[in-house]
Amino acid sequence: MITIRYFGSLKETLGKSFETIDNAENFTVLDIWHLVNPDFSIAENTLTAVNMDYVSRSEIVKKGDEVAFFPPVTGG
Amino acid sequence: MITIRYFGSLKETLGKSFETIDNAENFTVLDIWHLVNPDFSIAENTLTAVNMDYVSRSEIVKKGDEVAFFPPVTGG
Amino acid sequence: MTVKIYDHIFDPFSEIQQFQHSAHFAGKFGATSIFIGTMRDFNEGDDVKAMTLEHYEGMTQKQLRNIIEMAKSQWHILECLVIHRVGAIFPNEPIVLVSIWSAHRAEAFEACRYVMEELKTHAPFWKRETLTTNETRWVTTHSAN
Amino acid sequence: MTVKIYDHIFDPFSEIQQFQHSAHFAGKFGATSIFIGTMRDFNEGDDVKAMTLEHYEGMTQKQLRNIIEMAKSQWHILECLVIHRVGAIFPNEPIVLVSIWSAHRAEAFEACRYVMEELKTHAPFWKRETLTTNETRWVTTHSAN
Repeated sequence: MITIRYFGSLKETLGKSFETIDNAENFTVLDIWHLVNPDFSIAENTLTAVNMDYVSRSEIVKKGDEVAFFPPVTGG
Repeated sequence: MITIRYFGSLKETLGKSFETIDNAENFTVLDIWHLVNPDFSIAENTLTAVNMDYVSRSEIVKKGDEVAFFPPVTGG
Repeated sequence: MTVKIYDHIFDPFSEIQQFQHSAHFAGKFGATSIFIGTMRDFNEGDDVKAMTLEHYEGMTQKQLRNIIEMAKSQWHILECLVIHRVGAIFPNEPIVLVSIWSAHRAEAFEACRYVMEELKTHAPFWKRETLTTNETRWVTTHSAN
Repeated sequence: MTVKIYDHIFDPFSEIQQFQHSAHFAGKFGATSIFIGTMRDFNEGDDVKAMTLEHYEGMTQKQLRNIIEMAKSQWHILECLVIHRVGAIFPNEPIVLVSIWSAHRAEAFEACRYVMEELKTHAPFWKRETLTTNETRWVTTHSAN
């Protein structure tokens, strides 16, 4: 199982904050986006993390990973 | 009258913190040093102020001025 | 080094005092550089009455600890305290505190600035502000405050 | 802007709080950059038990005000508080406090650092330290703390 999380305005745009998928062998972060969001192209400034570390969209996701998509951060 | 003040280690080296002189028409800061401290050459790093503003040693001192000589500052 | 995420208001000065009091570095630090980010009542030309700070629980702490480790690898830091608010925040309330203790001032200044800049660009927080008109909007531009 | 010279110990944090409380800029400042210089119990490889800070009364205040004016001409500063000790100081006691309030963080950071660097090189203070051996000596090298 792979966990997928969304934050900030992206969570509202997609209308979801959390989902899981089971069969995503050798998928990249970008492949997963296309699989679960077929109707939405990923915005250029969307950031991606796997297991709470920033990764590029070409990162391969493994079973048990937590993938996150979110807009540019605005803390501080 | 011109007031002359010394601070920090210079005050101890010279054994005085304060003195006044009366007749120093058109003297520079350096001239005044030589007048009142004939036995001491001025150290290269000695700083000079007139009326509480930093000045060069060639600054002309006027009647009523307060001249100060002191070593490099070490506050903060 | 200590990282705290608060969902309630905090007093940055009593936090620093408590931390400094409990830490075992009295006499060793010559320099403390502190930054406090505070909520303003205006942004992008509009009057703001409240803000909600969302974050990615877990990743926030991980990234903040990474940032501090990076700072420690570049400067000799004796101690570091980072506090960041989440949840509802109102004008004039502190949002973030970064405090760096070091023997010398250059290290403290540079490490404090580094941690703040990295936090701004890498810590997963998102601000949503409520204007005095009751309109709400996500803050999208990278804030300079 | 406020400049204070104290011949007694002070609490930098309650000073900042009082100043911030009395100032009329609540909601306007997004950034506070603070530097606190504290006396260490070591210097140049020796154990130090006390320090005496001499200054040039009057010139100190004049130079500190000049420095703040120079900072205000370079950055948009909302408020500035500078406090410096003179007289007898003991390890772990604060020597200097610089606090800058601004709308944005870059201004606060840069102005705070500028004021500290200028203070170090232009404010007429002289430190004399007493080692644990009871030997006293003037601090002559430009301190990095």
